[in-house]
Formats: sequence, C-alpha cells, structure tokens
Amino acid sequence: MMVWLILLPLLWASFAFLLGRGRGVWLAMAGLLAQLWLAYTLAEEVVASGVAMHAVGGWGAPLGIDLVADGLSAAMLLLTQCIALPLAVYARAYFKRDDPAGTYFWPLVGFLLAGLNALFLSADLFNIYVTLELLGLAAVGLVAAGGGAQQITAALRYLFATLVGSGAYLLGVALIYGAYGTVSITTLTPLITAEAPDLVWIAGGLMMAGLMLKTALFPFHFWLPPAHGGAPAPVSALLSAVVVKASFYLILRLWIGPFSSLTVAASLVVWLPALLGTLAIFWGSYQAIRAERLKMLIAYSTVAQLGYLFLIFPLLASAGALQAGIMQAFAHGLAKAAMFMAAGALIKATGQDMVAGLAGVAERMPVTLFAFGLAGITLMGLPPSAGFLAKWQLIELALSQQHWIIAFVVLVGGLLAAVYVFRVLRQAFLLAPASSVMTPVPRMLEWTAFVMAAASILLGLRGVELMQLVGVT
Amino acid sequence: MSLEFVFDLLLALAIIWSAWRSLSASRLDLAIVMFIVFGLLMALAWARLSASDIGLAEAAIGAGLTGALLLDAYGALKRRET
Amino acid sequence: MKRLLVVLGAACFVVLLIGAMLDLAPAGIALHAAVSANLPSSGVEHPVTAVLLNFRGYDTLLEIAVLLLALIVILAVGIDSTTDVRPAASPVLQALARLAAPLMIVVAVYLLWAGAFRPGGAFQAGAVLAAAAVLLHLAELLPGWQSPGARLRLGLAGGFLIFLAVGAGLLFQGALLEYPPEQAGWMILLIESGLTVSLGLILAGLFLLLSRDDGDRS
Amino acid sequence: MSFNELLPLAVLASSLLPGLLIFTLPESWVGLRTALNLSGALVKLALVMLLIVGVQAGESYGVQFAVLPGLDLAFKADALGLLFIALSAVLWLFTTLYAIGYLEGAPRRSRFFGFFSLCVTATMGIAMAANLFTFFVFYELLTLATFPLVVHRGTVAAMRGGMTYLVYTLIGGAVLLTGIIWLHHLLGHTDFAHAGIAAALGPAYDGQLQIIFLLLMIGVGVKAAIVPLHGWLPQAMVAPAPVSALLHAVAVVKAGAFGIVRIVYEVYGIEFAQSLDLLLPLAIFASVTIVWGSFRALFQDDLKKRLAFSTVSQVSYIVLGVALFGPVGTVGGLVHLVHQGIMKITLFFCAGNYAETLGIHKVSEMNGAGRRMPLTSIAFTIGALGMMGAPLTAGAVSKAWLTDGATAAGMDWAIWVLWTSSLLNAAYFLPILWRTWFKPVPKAWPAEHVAARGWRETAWLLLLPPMITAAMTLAAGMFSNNQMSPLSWAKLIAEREYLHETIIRTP
Amino acid sequence: MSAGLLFASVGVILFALGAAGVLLIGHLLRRILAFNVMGSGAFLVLVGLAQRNGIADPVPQAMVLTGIVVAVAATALALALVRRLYALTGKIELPQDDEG
Repeated sequence: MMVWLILLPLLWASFAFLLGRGRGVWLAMAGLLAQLWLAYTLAEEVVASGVAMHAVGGWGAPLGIDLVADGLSAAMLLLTQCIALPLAVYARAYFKRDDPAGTYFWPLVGFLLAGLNALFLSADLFNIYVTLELLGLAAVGLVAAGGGAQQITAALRYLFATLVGSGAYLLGVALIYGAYGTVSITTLTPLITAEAPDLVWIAGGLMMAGLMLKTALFPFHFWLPPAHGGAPAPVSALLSAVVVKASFYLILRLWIGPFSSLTVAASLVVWLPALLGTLAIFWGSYQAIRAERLKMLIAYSTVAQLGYLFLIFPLLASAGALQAGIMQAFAHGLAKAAMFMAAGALIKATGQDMVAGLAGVAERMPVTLFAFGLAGITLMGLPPSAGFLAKWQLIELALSQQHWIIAFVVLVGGLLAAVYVFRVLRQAFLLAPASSVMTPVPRMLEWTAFVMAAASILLGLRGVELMQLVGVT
Repeated sequence: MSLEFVFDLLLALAIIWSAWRSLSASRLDLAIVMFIVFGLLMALAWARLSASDIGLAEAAIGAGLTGALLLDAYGALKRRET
Repeated sequence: MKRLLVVLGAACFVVLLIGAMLDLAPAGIALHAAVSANLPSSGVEHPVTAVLLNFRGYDTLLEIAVLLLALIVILAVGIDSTTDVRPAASPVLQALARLAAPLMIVVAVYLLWAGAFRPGGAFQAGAVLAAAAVLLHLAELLPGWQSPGARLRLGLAGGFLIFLAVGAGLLFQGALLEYPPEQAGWMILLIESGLTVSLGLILAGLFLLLSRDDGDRS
Repeated sequence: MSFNELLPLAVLASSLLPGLLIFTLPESWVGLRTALNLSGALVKLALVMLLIVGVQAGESYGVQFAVLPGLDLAFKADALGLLFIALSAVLWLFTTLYAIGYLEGAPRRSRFFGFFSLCVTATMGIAMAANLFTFFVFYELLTLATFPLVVHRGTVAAMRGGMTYLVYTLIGGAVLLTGIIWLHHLLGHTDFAHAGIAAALGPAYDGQLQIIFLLLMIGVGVKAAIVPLHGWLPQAMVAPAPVSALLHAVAVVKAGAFGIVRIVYEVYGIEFAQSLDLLLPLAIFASVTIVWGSFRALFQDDLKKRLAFSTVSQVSYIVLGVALFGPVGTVGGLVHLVHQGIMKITLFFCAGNYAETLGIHKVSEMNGAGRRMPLTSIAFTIGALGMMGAPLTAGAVSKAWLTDGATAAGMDWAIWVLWTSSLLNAAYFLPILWRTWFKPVPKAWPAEHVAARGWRETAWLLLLPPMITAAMTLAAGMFSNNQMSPLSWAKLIAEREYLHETIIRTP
Repeated sequence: MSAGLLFASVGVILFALGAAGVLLIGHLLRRILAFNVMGSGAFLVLVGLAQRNGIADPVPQAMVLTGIVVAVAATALALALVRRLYALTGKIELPQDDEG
C-alpha cells in the first residue's frame, strides 16, 4: 500500500507528460485523491498496528532497500497529500490556458510528490539521496518553468544550493558506507555508538549541514526568499508548505535515529540547531517586516517559521518534542500554503504584489482576506489554531526542562509574526482609493485558500489523533 | 613500492591537476577541455578500482556527453558574443 | 577575505577527513559477500548489474525518473531563441557519421546483451546510442528538437514506464520489484532493453534540446 | 450528549452560527441579516434564562473536549459565569437593536455584524470557560474579533487606534499565556474550582505562584484597563458607537475584570491569595486606577474619551471589590460588574445619539441638548447619576457594598479612594448635565443629521435601548433585594466562594 | 596504502576543490564544472573507501553508476537554466545577492 504512494505520482506524472503540454489535470486530480486516501489509510494502519515495513525486491536490508512507515513518516505523508490536493484544484484555476509556467506543471508536480513520498518512506541513506535529487530538481524546475530572468536567477540559486546540499549529504553517505558497509538506517542505528570513529562524526556533520542548506535554515536561507517569492503562487505554496519540511524531516529522522547516540554524547551539539533556529526566527521576521512585496514577506515568514522547527532539538529528551515539531510542521504547512494561495489571488486581482497596494481588498475580496487572516492567526500562534497548540507544547516543554530562553524566543517570535501579519491586514482594511480597480478572480482561488486556512484553524481544536499518530515509533 | 602503486599515484596526481586546471583555467574552452580530460582520467581510475562499469559510464556519460553539452553551451555563448 | 576563509576551510577539511579515513577499522558488514551469495537467484551473472537492477533496482527506478524529469524541466524552462548560423558541417564529418552511427548502434546492442554477465548494460548502451545521435546532429544529419511529438514522448517515457509496470506488476504477488528467480532473467532483460532505448533518447534529448536553435524548428 | 452538556454549546452557537451566516450575506440583504441578528440574540436570551433557572435549581452544566492529550477545551455554566453571561446576553440584544438603527444605510454591515456576533461568542466562551486554557482561547479570540470592529471605518485614524489596541492586547496575551502554561506545567491542569486549585501545590511553590499571579494579572489587566495598561481604551474610541458601547463598556473590559475574578477566586482561592499577600498590591493598583481614570476624565472635552476614562476608573471598582478580603467586598465587586455595564452602556448609547442626531462629539457642544433631545438626555442623566453613586441608582448599591467591604476588610483607606472617585465623577459629569439642561440652545447644532428630520427626537431604534438600560439602572438600584436582582446573584456566588458563611451587610 | 584508500583521498581533495569552486566561482559554466568535480570526488570516496581492503564491492559501484546519471541530469538542467538566463539577460553570472 505505502508503495503506491510512490508509484501513483510517478505513473500519473509520466502519463501527463505523454499527454503533452498543459494536459493531465484530471489524471493528477484522480491520482491525488487516491494518494490522499492511501495516506489516510496508512496513517490509520500505523496507529492500529504499529510501524509498517516493506522490503523492496524482497531482499531486505542491508542487501536490499527497505521502506518504513512509522508515525513520523505517516504524518508527513498525510500532510503532503492534504496540501497537494487543494493546491492542485487551486493551480488548475490559477494557470490560464497556454500559460508558459503551466505547460509541464502536472508532470513536474507528480515527480515532486513522488520524490517527497519516497523520501518520507525510505529507510536507506543512499536511496534517500536519489529521492532528494528527484525532489530538488523537480522543485527547481517548477520555480524556473516558463519564468523570466528573475525566476531563472532564483531557480539557479536554488539549484546550486540544493546540489551542494545533496553533494555534502552524498559524501556523508559514502563515509558511512565506508565505515560500516551499509546504508540501511535500521541496520546502522544500533551500530553507531558514542565511541564511533571521527569519520562518522564528520559524516554526520556533512549530512546535517547539507540538509540544513536544503531546509534554508539560517544562515543558509539566502536562496529561499527569491525562489519562493518569485515562483507562481501554487508553486510557492507547495515549496514553502512541504518541500522545505522534507529535509527538516530527514534531519530529525537522522538525529533521533542513527545519530542519536552521537547527539546524546555531545550534549552541546543540540544547541546549535536551536541557536540557528532562533536567529532564523528573528532575521526572517525582521526581513518580513521590512519586505515591500507581499510574496517576499510571506517567503521570509517561512524562513522565520522554519526556525521554530529547530527549537525542538534541545527538548528531544522528552517525547513531546517530536509531537510539538510535527504540530508546528502541520500548522505552518497548512497556513503557509493558504497564505501563498491567498496572496496569489490578491496579486491576480490587484495586478501588483506590493503590500502598499492592498488597500480595499478587505471590502472587495473578503473571502481571500479571511483566508489570509486565519492563516496569519496560525502563524502568530494565536488560539484557536494548530500554531497555537504547537506554541503551547513548545513552551510547556521548555518550561518543564528549564530552558526558559526557548519559551521566550517562541513568545517573542509570535509577536514578531503579528507585526508582519497585521502590516498586511492593516493595509487591507484601509478604504480603497477611488482609482483602484480590481479584476475579478476565479472563485476557486479564493475558496481553496480559505479551506486550507480553515484546516489550519480546525486542527487547533482537535490535535489528539495526530499526536497519537506521531507517538507511534 | 610496487609499480601499480606508482602508476596509481601518478594517475591520482594527474586527476587532481586536471581538476584544478579545469577550475582555474583562464580560458573557458580550455577549462572545458581540461574537464573532459579529467573525466577520461577518472575513467582510468575507475578501471584501476576494478569498476569498469563505472569506467565505461564515466567515459561515455561523464566525459563524453557532459563534455559535449558543455562545449555546445560554450559554442552558443561564443556565437552570441560575436 | 571570503576566498581565504573558504580555501582554509577546504584545506582543514581535507586534512581532517583523510586523517580520519587512514585510521578507520574495517567495516563490520561485507555486502559484496551477500551479493555474490544471492547472485544465482538474481537472474544475471554480473554482480553490478544484479545490484543495479535487482538488489537495489528501486534506486535505479527513481534515477530514471530523475533523468526523465530533467528532460521535462528543460522542456518546461522554454527555448532560448538563439538565432545563429552554425558553421556547416564538413562532408568528412558527415561521411564519418554515416559510417559510425550504425556501428555504434551495434555496439550498443552488444553492450546491452553483455551487461548480463560482464561490464556493460543499459546505461553504457544508452550512452552510446545517445553519442550516435549527437554525432549525427553535429553532422547536421539530425535536427535539434523544439518540443517532442507524441511518438517521441512515448519513446522517452517508455523505458521508465516498462520498468514501472514490471515493478508494480510484481507488487501484486510479493514486494515491489521482487522478481521470481526463474523469470528474473528475461524480466531484467526486458527492462534493460526498454531503458536502453529511452536512456539513449533522453540523453540524446538533453543534448538536442539544449543545442536547439531557431535554425531548425521541427 | 446530554442536555446539560448541550446547553452551554447552544449558548455559544446561538451567536456563532448567525455570525458566520451573516458574513456570507450580500450587503443588500438587510431583512435577513436583521432577522438573523435578532433571532440569535433572542434565542441566546432564552437559553440563558434556562441556564439561570437550572443553576438556581442546583443543576450543573458542563462539557469538555480533548484538544491535546492532557489539554481540554472545557465549558461550565456556574453562578459566577452566569452573572457575566446574562449581562452580555441582555446588552447584546439592546446593542444589536441600537446598531441596526445606528448603521442604517452604512457600508460593510455584513462584516460588522458578523464580527459583532463573533465578539459576543467569545465573551460567552470567556464566561463559560472551565479552565484557564479555554479562557485564554476565547480571550484571544475576543481580541481578534474586536480588531475589525475598531478599524471598521477604515480611516487612518481608525487604523492607529486599532494598532494601539493590538499592541496592548497581543503583548498582554503573550504574558498571560506564559503564566497559564507555567501554571499548567506545575499543576498538570488549570481547571477552575471553588476556593482555588493553586493551594494544593504546597508552600514550596509560593514564590513561583506569586510570579505567575503577576503574569496573569498583567495579562488580564490589559483588557481590564488597569493603569498603567489602560492606554488602548481611549484610543479605541474611534470605533462606531455600538462597538464602544458593548465592547468597550461591557465585553472587553469586563472580560479582563471577569478574568481577575476567576483567577483570584477559582485559581488561587481568595484565602490562599490573601495568604500570599497578593490582594493588597492588587487593591492598590485598583485604587490608583480608580482615581487616575476619574482624574483624566476631567480634562477630556471629547465626550466618548471622557466616558472611556470613566470606564477605566469604574472597572477597577470591580477589581477593588475582589481585592478586598471578605465576602462583602466580593459582593460589591461582582454586583458592580453588572451595574457598571448597564450604566456605562446607557451613557455610550446616548453619546452615540448625540453624535448621530446633532453631530455633537464634544462636551463643549452639548449646551441645551436636553431641550432638543429630552429622552436621550434623561437616560444620560440617569446613567451619569448612577456613575456618581446617587441614591436609587444601581451605582449606589455597588458603592455601598464596596465601602462596607472596605471597612470589613480593615482597609479604610479604600473608602477614601471610593469617595474621592465619586467626587471626581461628579466633577466631570455634573458640568455635562448642567450644559445639557440649563444652557441655552445654540443657533445651529454642529452637524444636524438630515435623517433626523421628521422624528421628534431621533430614530426610535436609537432611542429605545438607552431608555431601557436607564430604566434597568434604576430598577437594579431600587429592587436590589429582589431574588433575581444582580445583587442576590452576587451574594449567591460570594456565599459559595466563602464556603457558605452567610453574608449580611453591616448596616 | 591501498589503491582504494589512495583514490578515496583523491576523492576528498576533489570534493573540497569542487565545493570551494562552487562557493567562489561566479561564472555559471565554471560553477557547473566545479559541481561536477565535487560530485566525482564523492563518488571516488564512496567506492574507494569501501574497497580500501582491495576487494571489489559491486554495491557502491552500482550506487556510483546511479550517481553519475543523476549528476549528468543535474548538469544538463543547470546548463539549460544558464543558457536561458544568458538568452534573457546576456549574462552568465548571478547578480550579487538580490535579497529583500
């Protein structure tokens, strides 16, 4: 079953390619629907009967490649499909007929999702490298597709960042293989002990650094804002909501998996991600507060929000940290997707993407603005919202482990988020200048954004099941 | 110190040198040519590591195709400039 | 400044890492033993091919996806309209190409077949096919591509789809890509021949798409 | 799900659902929107009646949902909550009527009434919250739902007001959250309970509990507009009159005051709070606010601003009552929660009428307004007198209990505070009344509302609500011993807090 | 020192060289070269280190074959972007950071 989560997108992607330019919408829709169902049943299965496993080729690790679905990966899979389907509906309405950016949109998205799902399921370091490349190239392609100089430039930055990232990761894998003769995560985990040779430490460092670069963790964030801010709205949404989370997921997976004994051995190491995360929160928020263009603001907010994910590393001693991290990942995923979708609608309507040009949208496009506002609530971590639950969990963990500083960072980060969110809302609530004209946009754009935002709020009213799922290891 | 090892050593040095040149050469076309040389030397190294599959692939894809792509790109740039 | 830092960093990295590699104990697991142990049931005699298409065939599946993806991206990025006149290919080159191309195809077929029990296989074969196409293109005998038609697209994706189909089909009676030992041989050969064609087309396509220009709209 | 579980949810839904529906209505559908508003308000009122009857009969209403493992969204309708619920429900009805008249023909009404209903829902949630987590959820919801109303006019001035409001409330919210989570971490839960839950921790935690108390007080103090956290309230007066009336006289500030009541009585427990020496500082802050607010009100020429500072002062009467150790003070504080609401909303309604009908925004423009708008002015007068604590008004009752409470608690200085404030109240209200009744009518009003022509005074929808609330002000003052009166409720609650020792006012 | 270890060391050097190149070189074509050198370095380490005891190991060899194909895909993609950029702007360099 979990295998189909990988095969389906590959299938519909290649058939969409066979159909030719700008075709394959309905293939994609059908595929995504099926994937959503698969991901949901997989999650149910994991909760019901524990970690699920599939030995590709029937060989099993270390000779073969294993696919493993535990709570963490099942949750990420669910998030991915939940975001992908509405986004597809949105994208269908977004790309006008023979829009150059839309020509091969569906195949690219298909390969992207295949890469994501494969990554979340893989338990083999080298196989993960291949999925990373699949993911990275697809993402770069989506940014560049049919774009002008600005997009191409952003895409190239992104490309080199992701290539260097996976290069470092690959070298790490090579060293690991050299040291232990296997790349299977399950086989490695017991082998890597605190007394591991220096080589393994270097390998770990390389892999983490490479993945942090891909996650755009401060100070490796330079490539993200132009790429996410420059791409078409549906692409920005997909990238910000899930793609960056994939490499975060890997960091987490390695951190608590094979490298756990190393991270435990070097107790100071856990503070490095947290420190960078903190800097990311402040720097990202600061840039978002300063940003002139709406999508740049949102992109920088992604830099900031990713910071929260890295605050959990010093707290991982207690199981709750993982749950907090996933809750934040869901909150930001849904909210950020909604926000980019709303921004896309606003930009289409106002014909420009300056924050200053938004006066009057509250009156003309209430649904879209509502979506933006709800998403904003989640990003600020105000109740009721998934973001609030994540914040609550983080702060409580921080207090229970006497890491006051983390609680403080979370609270201040929320306030900073409020500053840039309300910067937008303030403009939107102003009365429109008589001169302003707004072109009507398809209802679908507004409502899909709204649904996503609403989801990020509703999750804040019932997070029990999700937490239960993440608990399965 | 066996003969093979000497050969390997020389090969290693040659690889590093060609790589260095391909990155540092002032003229782009020279850099690309050096890169192709680098690819071929790599193919040799693969053979020395009793990995002739990779050797073949490196020669055909690494040196051959990549080289062709690069040269073609270079040609396009040149044609544009003139 | 930045330069100096980077160079220093790289140097330290090299020293550290090589040092670490020198005092490294032998690995606990020896996969090559496992490979040769399972070789008989893998359907091929050449270990690398066995790993490539059987033990770790899943890697290869995704890798082909990457290759196809790269081609699609190049299509999606759009055509750079370089209006340029290439120097006409010399008749010598053309004659050479006419002679070489069929030869290369034969070599490709040989490599494909040889892959089962000695170095060679789909990749090398595909590469040679691609080389042939490139040669023909340079010799002005084969135009660059603008955007591939339906038949060509089928050729490009075909190998991947066959691979996918076989893998998925096997899923119904076991695991993904779990060949039954007795059928493994021909299944892998089927996949490989599919891949050879598609790889050849894709690799060639990478070149022919990049080197396209308004000179040859086809 | 049993009836006793459904009822609290129904109370929430009765304003939430109409609100959500109203958002989707086109501007032009006035009829349906009005119908939704009123039916919502009436249904809520009916439900609240049910609750009151039930609670008096000793029924208990409550329901809870797990949000996270070990974290519940929990509601209960107890006597204390009902005091606030009933107040909000009644005043919501009148304010809705008033707003319908006030906004006749104005743009963006669907948005206005939608958020208006959300605010009421949030208030209900605050009143029925059964633990601090739930309280916080609705407390912040109130902040968010109020913002669009404050900036409703969409002018730059409105934005400035709205932003100030946000800065105060959001920062306050963050502080509050810290305190709540800290407490939750210590206790493992934050459920409200008679006589408090914090004492269970034992003396080792007294220090932490004091810090937490400070955090919580700052958090709720912002909305309760306790000096020095009151800066947002006068700014927020840029909002349309109905908003100022319901939200800034009742919902928002009361949410703060109510929060203080809950925390002191049902989180810490009044005895325990006393043993931690938390009440005296609170009382001092309350007193400072009372005096400072009244003092600032003296110098406001803008009518609504003057009322706003008066609110700042009056809300702290409640806080003071809570901070006075002893049942009598408690009764005084709780009863003032209701009384101040009724009186202040009357004043805001009237202010709105003056502005809408004659374009009067400043005190200095009110000369002779009484002749032109007698009914409005009568209502205004009653409200003002009530604020001063004149006999026969609700204000008198509250003040009497508060002063006695102060004596009982042995804080005689508090009496002086109350009297000073009363004097100041008189000092800033009497001049207004004087101008209204005894100064000659000017030749022309600042901006006589065209629409007002043809009516004797002004639109009846604007006239009715203030008159009713004025009447209630008198009723609450005269029939304070009736067993349905706010006073009796306050006594009931106080009795439960003080573990059933009977309460008699020392004559 | 076995051939494996020797070439592994070479791989490390190449990786460092390539990485430094990617970081320092502005010219995009050269940067692509650097990236390829970097990749080849990683491949050499993968096979060399695994075969430091002199025994051929097909697993890393197969991995490297996969890696080479991925690398060429990435290279072709990069070239496409570079040529596109050149066609649009006439530049083969990225503008200095256009953040904000």
